[in-house]
Amino acid sequence: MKKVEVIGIKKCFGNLVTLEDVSITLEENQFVSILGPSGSGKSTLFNIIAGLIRPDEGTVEIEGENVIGKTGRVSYMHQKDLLLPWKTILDNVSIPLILKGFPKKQARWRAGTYFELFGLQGFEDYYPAQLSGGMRQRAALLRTYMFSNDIMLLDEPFGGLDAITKRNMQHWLLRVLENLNASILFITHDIDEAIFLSDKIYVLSERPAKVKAVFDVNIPRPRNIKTFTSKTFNELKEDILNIL
Amino acid sequence: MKKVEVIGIKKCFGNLVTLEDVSITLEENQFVSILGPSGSGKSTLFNIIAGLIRPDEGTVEIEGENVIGKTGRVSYMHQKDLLLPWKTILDNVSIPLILKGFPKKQARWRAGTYFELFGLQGFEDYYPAQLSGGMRQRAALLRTYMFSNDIMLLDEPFGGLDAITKRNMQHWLLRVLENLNASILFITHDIDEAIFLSDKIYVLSERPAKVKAVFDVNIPRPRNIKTFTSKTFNELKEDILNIL
Amino acid sequence: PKPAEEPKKAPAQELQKVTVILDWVPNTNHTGMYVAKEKGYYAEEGLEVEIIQPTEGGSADLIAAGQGEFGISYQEQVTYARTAATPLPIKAIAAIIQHNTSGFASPVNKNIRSPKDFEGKRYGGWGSPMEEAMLKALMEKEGADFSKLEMVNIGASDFFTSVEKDVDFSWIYYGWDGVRAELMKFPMHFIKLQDLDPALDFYTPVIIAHEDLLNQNPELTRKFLRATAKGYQYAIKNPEDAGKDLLKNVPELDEEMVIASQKYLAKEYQADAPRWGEMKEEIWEVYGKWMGDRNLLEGPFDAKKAFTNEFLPVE
Amino acid sequence: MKKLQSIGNRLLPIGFTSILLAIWEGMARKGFVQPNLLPAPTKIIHTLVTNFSLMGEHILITSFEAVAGFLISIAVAVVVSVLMDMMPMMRKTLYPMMITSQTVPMITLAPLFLIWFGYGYLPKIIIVILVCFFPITISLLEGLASVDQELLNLLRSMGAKKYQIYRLAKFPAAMPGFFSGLKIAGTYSIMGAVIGEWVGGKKGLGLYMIRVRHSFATDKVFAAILVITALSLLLLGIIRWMEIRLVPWKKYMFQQSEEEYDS
Amino acid sequence: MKKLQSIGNRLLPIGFTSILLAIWEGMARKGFVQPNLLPAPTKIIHTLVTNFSLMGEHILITSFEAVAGFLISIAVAVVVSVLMDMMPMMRKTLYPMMITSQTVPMITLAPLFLIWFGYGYLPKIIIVILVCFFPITISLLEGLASVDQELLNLLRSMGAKKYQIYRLAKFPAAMPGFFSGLKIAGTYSIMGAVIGEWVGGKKGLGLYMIRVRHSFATDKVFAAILVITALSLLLLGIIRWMEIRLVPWKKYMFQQSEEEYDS
Ligand SMILES: Nc1ncnc2c1ncn2[C@@H]1O[C@H](COP(=O)(O)OP(=O)(O)OP(=O)(O)O)[C@@H](O)[C@H]1O
Ligand SMILES: Nc1ncnc2c1ncn2[C@@H]1O[C@H](COP(=O)(O)OP(=O)(O)OP(=O)(O)O)[C@@H](O)[C@H]1O
Ligand SMILES: [Mg+2]
Ligand SMILES: [Mg+2]
Repeated sequence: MKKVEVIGIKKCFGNLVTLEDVSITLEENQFVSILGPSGSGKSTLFNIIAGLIRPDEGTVEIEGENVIGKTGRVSYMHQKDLLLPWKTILDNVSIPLILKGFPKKQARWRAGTYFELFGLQGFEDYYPAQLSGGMRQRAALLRTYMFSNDIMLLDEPFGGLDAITKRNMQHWLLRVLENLNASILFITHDIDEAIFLSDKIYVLSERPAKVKAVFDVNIPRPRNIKTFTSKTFNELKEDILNIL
Repeated sequence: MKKVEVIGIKKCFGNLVTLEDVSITLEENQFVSILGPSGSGKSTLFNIIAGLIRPDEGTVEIEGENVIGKTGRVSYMHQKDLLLPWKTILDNVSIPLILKGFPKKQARWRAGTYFELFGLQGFEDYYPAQLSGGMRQRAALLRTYMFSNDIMLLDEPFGGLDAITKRNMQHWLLRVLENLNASILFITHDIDEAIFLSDKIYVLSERPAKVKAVFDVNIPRPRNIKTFTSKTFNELKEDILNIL
Repeated sequence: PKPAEEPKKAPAQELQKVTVILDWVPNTNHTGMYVAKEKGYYAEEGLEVEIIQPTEGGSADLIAAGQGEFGISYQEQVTYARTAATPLPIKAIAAIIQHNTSGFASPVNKNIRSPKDFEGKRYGGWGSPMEEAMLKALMEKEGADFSKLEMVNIGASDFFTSVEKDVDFSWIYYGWDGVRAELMKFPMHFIKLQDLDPALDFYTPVIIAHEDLLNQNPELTRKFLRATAKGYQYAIKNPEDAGKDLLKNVPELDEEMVIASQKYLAKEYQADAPRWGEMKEEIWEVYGKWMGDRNLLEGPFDAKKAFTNEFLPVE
Repeated sequence: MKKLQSIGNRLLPIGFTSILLAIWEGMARKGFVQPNLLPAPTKIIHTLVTNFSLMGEHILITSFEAVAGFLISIAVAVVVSVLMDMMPMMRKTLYPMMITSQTVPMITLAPLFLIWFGYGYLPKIIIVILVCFFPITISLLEGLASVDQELLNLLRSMGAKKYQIYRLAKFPAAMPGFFSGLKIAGTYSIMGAVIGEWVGGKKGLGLYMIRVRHSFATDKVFAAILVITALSLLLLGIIRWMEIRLVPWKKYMFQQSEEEYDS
Repeated sequence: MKKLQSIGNRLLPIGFTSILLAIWEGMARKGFVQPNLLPAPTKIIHTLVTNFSLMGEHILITSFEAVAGFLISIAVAVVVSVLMDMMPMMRKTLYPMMITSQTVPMITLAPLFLIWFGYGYLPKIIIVILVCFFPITISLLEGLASVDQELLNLLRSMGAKKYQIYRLAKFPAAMPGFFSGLKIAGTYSIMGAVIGEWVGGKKGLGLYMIRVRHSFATDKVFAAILVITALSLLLLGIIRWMEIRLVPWKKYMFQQSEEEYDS
């Protein structure tokens, strides 16, 4: 079943045509990555899917329902961390639970159990301004995870992380997905990451962005550190580099 | 001659020991990268060198002069883009020139000539809020470049860029360096990038951060796309991955 | 301007500047001065008079501070000022209206005909401690219970507005509010103070000056009063035309009211006195004692020093 | 579409105000409110028109006092708040004094004002300054302190001098707050001048009002109030117009800006 | 070190104020200022002490009016500004009316107030509300609109309801502005009550001042002013204390906060 179906989206800002006829499909339980030049319109596309921006043309359907201009249907991790400066990290991360109606104490407790996994233990009571860039990003990712919707839009979630932390998070994400039944749209600039995680990769062109190519990633799951050295992996990487 | 010499720096935030006995040397015309886990204290180290934060222990010397608490001696590109929201991109980028005393018109003209190189042409009169994340980062890098001091601190300048743009910027940076006589300290999470650009790589440990290892990169310059596949490159990469 | 210290030998054609500070809004009490100004009486004396409308609460402290040569005040205020903890050196030099035309007014339906009827009513005043003493004295004299009177401050509101709501009666000048009531055909009871107790027939308003000015520059005071008296004389004889002179300077006032008030005051300015402005020591004495008896004064009051007739023009 | 909507947007407040006025008029005509307390709107307008020539000079004088005081307040507020922002000592010394100065009910000081500053324009202008200076300074101060510390560090690290930091970062960041202070102050400035005239003098709308009230001409009092309101709204309109000119980035940063500028 | 410095920081303003007071005292003693215009500080204090019992009731009444009006203003301002923030139509309708209401010099409406609301507490409280409501609402409105649009989008995308968006983002973001509005309003509130009493009534510091002025007891007038100032500063102190409690993140975001909280 199609979780998300984006059909013929066009979006202009003033005279600037950002997206031109972009169509993307996300099936249930799929992991789909989007690669594309900086400024091509990837974040704009996510904003449209999340219902925050209205496209000039085209439709977005989630489970068959038109969701243009409708919010609340997907978990969305923005490119900017967008942590609330007036709340501690723990309170920031508890927000989705509180919005879901959990009592405050329980929300904080539940969110708190994930701090170790995200490498944030000990920073529960820090304000965002007191964290490093990468830590803020991890907090934002944790917040998105707490929202735990079956559809997640992740806009460069591992952008500011070091190789090790990144690798850890990627593995964790894969593991989580196995149990979670989630469908994920993922923006990244890291081709390795895209291949390692995805079932399908869309490559966007320069502005005005169109879908330049779609790759199916036929690497069997579960994947692990060896995946990076497999033949299929390296062939696919070469193909993508050529397209880009 | 030693451009920057950091000796035995220690820095705590409250009870949190962030840097513990960190020493780093940057020679004239050198390119030195710093790798380290997220939240280990790399940005804090830069803030100390730039004179924005005072360390609890240790000294920082630039060309033999103690610069603790003194600003204005280095070009510093922060991890956050820190563009002024009330100025257009062109005006934002012209600031260093204006601070140097150029008349406004001339500053704008000079800064304007670089827009194409940074992939920002056509966006001169946009406000930062109208740009994509990667574009903001490029604008921040351009602003740092306009300050064109002989010592530059770059904190993850290519963090949000796609592979192609990143590759282009890296090559451009190498070319610029050949002509510019600049000494650069560079924070990145991308090991390839660090090796490709650097003469020396410091690897920091987890918090409290110490220098865990130092690698000299003995790959001859000029470097190019082939460098990535060279033997020295891959050996070094392996070494670093092992340390991390 | 402080012309008190200025040389007296100013040449005839150069007019000496004199500032008069009123007690409140310009009104028919002040007409004589506007007449003197308009008809050139001041100029004839070599004076150029500027008339200033002050803040609420009169001119006594301003005159004491040397902010103007002459001011408009009331006998009660002069008495207070001269007996304050730090006495103000001011003196009354002319009574503008010979008898006290003020009194207690109330809408007819309140049925207030004498101080006895004040019982159980609400009085709207302006917050002077003297009011309380006055009402207390009047009511006790008629055997009424003062504690049954409620007193509120009505601040800037006028009589007609305040009696709309909770207030039953208030203290007015007949020459203004009373005339207004006549014009409006507003059914009103009026209890004139001078009818209740001769001690209450005090001078209100009066012209005052600083003692230093009177000592150092008596000639200026004489000139000023000569012209002013002439102005009031004119107003007594030609109320309508005098009213026009006032209106010329203060066009914001209501013409019909000014003329009507002027006609009423024509009889009152001088009344039974031998000349306009003359004051009797007895009245100062009696009312001063009346206030003193009621513990309204902080210091001893010397009536002789509080006023003088010596600068008034002799016929 | 946009334009049409914007017209629609204007209709509502106008309609609402019209209804209120109509009710008032109706009540006045039916005699529910006494004309000597609250005259009918039409009566007020009529009085305004017929008396306008008489009020002309008063209006000019009051406007002059208000505008002069307002402009001086801005200048003083800018200087004082920059000093206070730059020097903690200054802030600690001036802040309590500033606050104290605001807590004193001005009317009680009226005689002192007369004695110190005479009967001319000066005391009125000073009262306008006392009224306007405080909200502008407070808002500006808050705005100057609201800049992201890292942004300031960046500029400092580029060798920006103090004045450059103010020009590039602090003033622009303080602009929204500054303008909200200006709006408060602008609203009060004409009223400040009117209260100042209460203190005493020879001309001005304040004196005019006292005089016409003394002749029980309530319609004239309200005509003067109408003029005061109109003058204040005019001043506010100018401030708003300047805000749009001087804070063009506002609409890219914050929500709702568009609508607000329409109104 | 920190502590020592903080004491040093306090010394300067105290020292400065002391010098001013000393000059005033000296001038008064030497007779440069007339005691009936501006009594010496020691005289004022002395009067205050000896008259305090007499003033007690007046002080209580004025404080009650001011605090009641202030609290009601806050409630009304919060409701109105949220309504205006949520509904552009509301904003367009109420904003001009609010501004208009502020431009009317209250003293001129005094008689109307008396007639509508009598001579009790009500008209005073209403005047305090009219004085305080506006600065709070304006600042709050500005603060509510100053939230990063993207942050709101994020919350919306997480399915936050309107009231949750206000609680999580808009109110906290508006806090600094709200408190600067509160400070302005708090400063004016006692004064508003005093002016209200001027308009008419039976008890309160405003009436006390009128009465003592009528008997030329300038020292008592100034003693009352001193009390008014002290009450206002007390109220401001409370507001400040609440700000530190309620906006703890401020010091992590903005510069200078540390020093300011010291003071
Ligand atoms: N509010 C806006 N007003 C005008 N132009 C905008 C606005 N938002 C985005 N744009 C433009 O749309 C284009 C695409 O922006 P977007 O943020 O979607 O890029 P992106 O693909 O996410 O880039 P990056 O990889 O750098 O994050 C950019 O050129 C940007 O300038
Ligand atoms: N103002 C502050 N108050 C308290 N702690 C702080 C403050 N600034 C930084 N820290 C702490 O110092 C540590 C190092 O932060 P820093 O920003 O230097 O990390 P980093 O190495 O740059 O990380 P990243 O790669 O994620 O950017 C973090 O744990 C952070 O929480
Ligand atoms: Mg993006
Ligand atoms: Mg960092």
